Amino acid sequence: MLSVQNLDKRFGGVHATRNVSIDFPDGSLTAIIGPNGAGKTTFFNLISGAFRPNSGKVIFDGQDIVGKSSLEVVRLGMTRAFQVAEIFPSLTVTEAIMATVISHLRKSWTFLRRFPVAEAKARTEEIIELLGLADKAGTLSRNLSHGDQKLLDIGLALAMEPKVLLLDEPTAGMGPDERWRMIGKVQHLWQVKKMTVLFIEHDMDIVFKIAQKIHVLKYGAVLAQGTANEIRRNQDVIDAYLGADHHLSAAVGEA
Amino acid sequence: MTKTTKGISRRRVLKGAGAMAGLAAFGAPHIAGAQAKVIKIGLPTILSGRVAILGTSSRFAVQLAFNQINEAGGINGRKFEVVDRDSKGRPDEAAKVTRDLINNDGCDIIVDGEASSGSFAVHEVVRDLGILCLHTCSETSSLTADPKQFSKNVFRCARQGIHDAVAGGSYAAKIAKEKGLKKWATCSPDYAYGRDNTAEFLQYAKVFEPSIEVVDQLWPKLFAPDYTESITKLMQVKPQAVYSALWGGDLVAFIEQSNLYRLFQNTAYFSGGLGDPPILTAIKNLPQGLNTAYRYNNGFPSSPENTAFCDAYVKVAPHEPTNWAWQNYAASQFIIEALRRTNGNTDSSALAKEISGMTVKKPFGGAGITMRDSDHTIINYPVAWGKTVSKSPWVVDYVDTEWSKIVELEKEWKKEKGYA
Amino acid sequence: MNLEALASCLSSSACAVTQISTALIIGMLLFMVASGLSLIFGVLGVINFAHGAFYMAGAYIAFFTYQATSSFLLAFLAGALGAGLIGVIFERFIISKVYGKDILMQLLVCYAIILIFDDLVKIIAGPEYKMMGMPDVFALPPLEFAGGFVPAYYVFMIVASLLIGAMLWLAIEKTRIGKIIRALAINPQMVGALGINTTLLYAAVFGVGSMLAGIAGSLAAPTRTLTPGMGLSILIESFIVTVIGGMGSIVGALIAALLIGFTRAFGAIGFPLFVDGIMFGMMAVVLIVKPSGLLGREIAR
Amino acid sequence: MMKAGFLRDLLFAAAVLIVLIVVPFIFTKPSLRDFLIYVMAYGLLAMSLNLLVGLTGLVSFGHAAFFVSGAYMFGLLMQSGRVSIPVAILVTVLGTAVLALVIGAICVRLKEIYFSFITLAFQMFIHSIILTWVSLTGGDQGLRGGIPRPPFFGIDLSSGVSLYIFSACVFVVCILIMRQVWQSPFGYTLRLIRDNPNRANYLGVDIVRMKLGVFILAGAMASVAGILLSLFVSGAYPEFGFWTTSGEAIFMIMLGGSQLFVGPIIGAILLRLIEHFVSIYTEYHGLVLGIVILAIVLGLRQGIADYIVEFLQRRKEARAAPAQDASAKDATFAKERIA
Repeated sequence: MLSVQNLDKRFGGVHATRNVSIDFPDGSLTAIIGPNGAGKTTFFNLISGAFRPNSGKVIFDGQDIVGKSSLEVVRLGMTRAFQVAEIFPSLTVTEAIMATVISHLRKSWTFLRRFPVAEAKARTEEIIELLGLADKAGTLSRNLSHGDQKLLDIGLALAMEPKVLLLDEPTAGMGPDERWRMIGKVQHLWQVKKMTVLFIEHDMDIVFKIAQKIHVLKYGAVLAQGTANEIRRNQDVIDAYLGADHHLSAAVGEA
Repeated sequence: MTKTTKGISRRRVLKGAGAMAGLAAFGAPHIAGAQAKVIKIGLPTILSGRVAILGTSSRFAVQLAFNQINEAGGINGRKFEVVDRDSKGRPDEAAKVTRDLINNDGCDIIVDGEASSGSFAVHEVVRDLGILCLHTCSETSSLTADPKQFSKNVFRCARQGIHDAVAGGSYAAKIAKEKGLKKWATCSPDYAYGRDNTAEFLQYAKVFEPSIEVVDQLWPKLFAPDYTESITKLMQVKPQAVYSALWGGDLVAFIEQSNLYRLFQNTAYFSGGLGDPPILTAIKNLPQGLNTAYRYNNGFPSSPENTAFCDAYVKVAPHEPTNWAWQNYAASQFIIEALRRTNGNTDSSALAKEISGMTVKKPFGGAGITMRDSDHTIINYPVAWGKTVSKSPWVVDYVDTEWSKIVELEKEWKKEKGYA
Repeated sequence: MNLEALASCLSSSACAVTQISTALIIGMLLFMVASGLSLIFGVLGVINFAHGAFYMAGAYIAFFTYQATSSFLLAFLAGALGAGLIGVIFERFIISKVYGKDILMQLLVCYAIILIFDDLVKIIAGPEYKMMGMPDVFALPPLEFAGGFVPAYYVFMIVASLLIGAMLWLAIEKTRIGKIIRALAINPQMVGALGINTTLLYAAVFGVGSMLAGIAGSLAAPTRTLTPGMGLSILIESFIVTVIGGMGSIVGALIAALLIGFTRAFGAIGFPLFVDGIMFGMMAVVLIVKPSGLLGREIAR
Repeated sequence: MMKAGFLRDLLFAAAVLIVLIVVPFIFTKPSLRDFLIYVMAYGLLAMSLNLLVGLTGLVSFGHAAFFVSGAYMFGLLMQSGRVSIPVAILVTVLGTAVLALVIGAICVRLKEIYFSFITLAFQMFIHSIILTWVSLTGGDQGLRGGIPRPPFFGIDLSSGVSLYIFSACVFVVCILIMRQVWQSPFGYTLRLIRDNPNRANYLGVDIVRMKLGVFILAGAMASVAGILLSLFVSGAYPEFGFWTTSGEAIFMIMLGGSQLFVGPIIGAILLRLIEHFVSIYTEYHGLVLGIVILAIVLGLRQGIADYIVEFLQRRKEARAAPAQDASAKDATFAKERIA
């Protein structure tokens, strides 16, 4: 479905992404991890068309999408949710999702009809149901709790019926219980929708629990890749994390 | 017509309740306070922004004229009330406030104190509503000279560009001949009045003295704060004489900034707008010997009427009369005299019939100013040119131009323009 | 269009000197106004549409002081400090209430101030034209440089503006307080966290910005006509300067002001009809190519 | 359900139209009619600008460019004497749309304040063209000699009453069109752009084209406002396209409120009423108006209509669910749905 080959990106003197090659099979759930500044978000920005790589290929659904604008990439079927929820503060949950469904249906230019359009209704309700936000459907986005805003952000991405979904730290800024609830939902969505999902995550417990495959980035390069068990035992990874993040060592210890 | 509908609507307003009351109550306080016998004079003019003095000095004059009549007991027992309204110099606003003055405040007569484009907007309104109107500040010739603009109830009581051009041209030609001024340049504000005024001046200067050659024409923006680039350009071109249609605050700045370069030491200066007391007194270092058209002067024409006008004016205003002041004062005299003749009847066609061809003595005395019957514009007003001196009365040695000569050339000009 | 005249002017030293000095005269006064605008925007993120009102205030205060004391020095100081003081008051009681609000609120507040100031001036000084007149010190014949003439007062004006601009630049780039102000522009929370009174600093910066407008006003008072509404006439040009130079950049304002000055001074000789079009054109091109201006940085807010 | 919304608006519009037409026959003073035409023209200008400001989050400082282009194109077409009024209106609206397309194609690529600046630059440019091209536009004097109004379909606009009724019809139709845009999927997509353009882009919204689309629409609507004003004053003047006119339109939006659909009209009525009464009593209307603005901005911190809607909403919420504290916050932006 998605395959990255020899991706390279420099910002002036900073070499943010170094020769990264990863395959993401169709329908997989993959985690991208790495210490702060490892270039995880840059990696997302490169494949979603926000930045243009200096070299390398991004093969999506059989075609190289390097050089396509983020808009074109979205329309091909790759959407993303953000580390800090990117939502539409003054719209209600229903309005925001329905407007996005309309965008997906390519009906954004419709002047002659009224807003809640019939053909978008079922899909909107389905997504809200899936997110578990039914009781907050009429709430303004900016009045949602932090966790619900993150959910809505993901819901907006889902409204585009993506083949590939990029999630940048879906659990950022949440308490421990909320994290598990959130990631449970992500896993559920993945199972229901049968999408290819990539997510960036800091919480190792979560990563090891749900990811089918894990890729570790450090200084923009792939440090290690494999299943949870392989990564857990990888000495490079342990070394990389010990300096910066003791959480991993705790996680390793527990396991 | 307006009278009866006004009465009805007022009663209905009083009865009408609810939300519409606010909208419909327009101007009601004014009407309520006024007596039915009062004759209302509407004065749309510019009271804010850079040319506010145009409006304020006009208003002083109109108020002065009608207060004098009120003190003398009014006309046929009817007194006058002047209602002024600021258009902020916006033509659409001028049209709107004029309609308001007529329809809402119940003004019987409009004295239009708008400049250039505003006066054309007012013109359309009064033509539409058939109210008596006297334009008092617009000097644009076409306002009355163009027969398409003619309306039987509308007059101009203001100097007209073409009259000034003939007078200025003949005066300039005379000086040019005496002093051998052949190389001329102009420096006028870049808008219709500035361009027309300058072109007409040059046209007649050349008629009277064909050897005049125009070496350069500069067009600084209207209301530009700084004229340095025009002044230094003039210094490069080195003309023997400069004509300028600059006026008001722009002219004050131009003269003072030119002084810094000593521009007038070697260059004769002819100004269409300098001879106005507030300008002459605002300039701190008024150079001697600048040539200027008459705008107003308390010593010219020398007559008891003029002195009386000036004395009365400075009692109510903080400065001497402006050009706009005498024009408005004269316009008021036309209105007053017409009302005298109709015994206070404010019907616009009756008044218009009286004003056509009327001559008023105030404010200049002598033979008086005449409202020409054929095109509803005044003649026989002072169109002299004089020279500046550094202290009061600021301009002396006025040289008159024969009105017969002006009228004759004006006729030819009209033919040329296709107006007659 | 008369490029021949332009070429011949450039080849004659008298003409070139006079026109270059003209460019400087126009440019430096514009620089004084625009640098204040730019400073306020750079640090406070506020587009001060009422800047012209402070220019007018400075000019009128200088005018009245000169009438009372006949001292140009006093008039100049009073104009500058008076405008600065009004600026501080305006900042404290009015504009600070709309910091961080959308730009329309700021626009509206400034519009209100313009309306109020114009009417206040009309009430206090009347609608008549006022002219301060040239102080005796400068009542000299124009100075001659290589055949070109520059009036003594304008020499003073150019030098004074340059000095003030240089002082401003040094204060911002080389002093401790300047460093704090630059930090304030980028990260006000951090500056506040360091225990520095940001409220006071904001007021001070706004005061200095208004003072620059007041300086321009009092420098202009001896040669320009004072009327209500005079602030409007310089507003658009100083906006063009700030946009071209880059909002927040003092040096950018200087470069852009001189650019406008030279365009006008030499445009008057070579292409008088196109001067306006060229000025708007430059602004449009800069906005399209580099929206933040020649030397500006992208706004963070 | 969707039809119901449109029908409701249609009924409401019809009611407004009837009131507009009937009122001057009850209060026969012509000045009320004048006032209403004036308010309709400027209200339409402010409403069209609010498609950009309130709906899309694009703060244009140069909207009067299209207002003035509408007035001049229409005036010139009518003065040419070759076309009827409906044809002239059609050509003017299309012509202005093309102008908006050209200007917008450049402007909408810029963000935030830079968008404001470049629209201002274009407006000044158009204003200076009007001043310079004297042979066509009459320069600073404006289009003189009046705008002819030949009768069409038996309608003669030279009478004050029929001009008024005509203006009211045009006004209501335009408002209805804008209302439809406001409530359409297009309108909601514009809200996405207003709230978070970056996010909208990642949700498949072509923000540049959408912005251009609404820019053209707003320009076309502003040209209709210009046509109404030029018919009313029987002329067109460069002041229509000066930046102060754009400023006034912005002021109307701010005074009334940008989030309530009819906010700008309320603002237009309020501003004109204030100006009308203040200028009757004092020539220092700038002083009074300035103080009123300061009071509104510093006191309410938002438009009057926005404030009232919010206030009512808050009170309702407080009464309905006193226990639910959080829901009071909902009220803050609930006006969106009411609008």
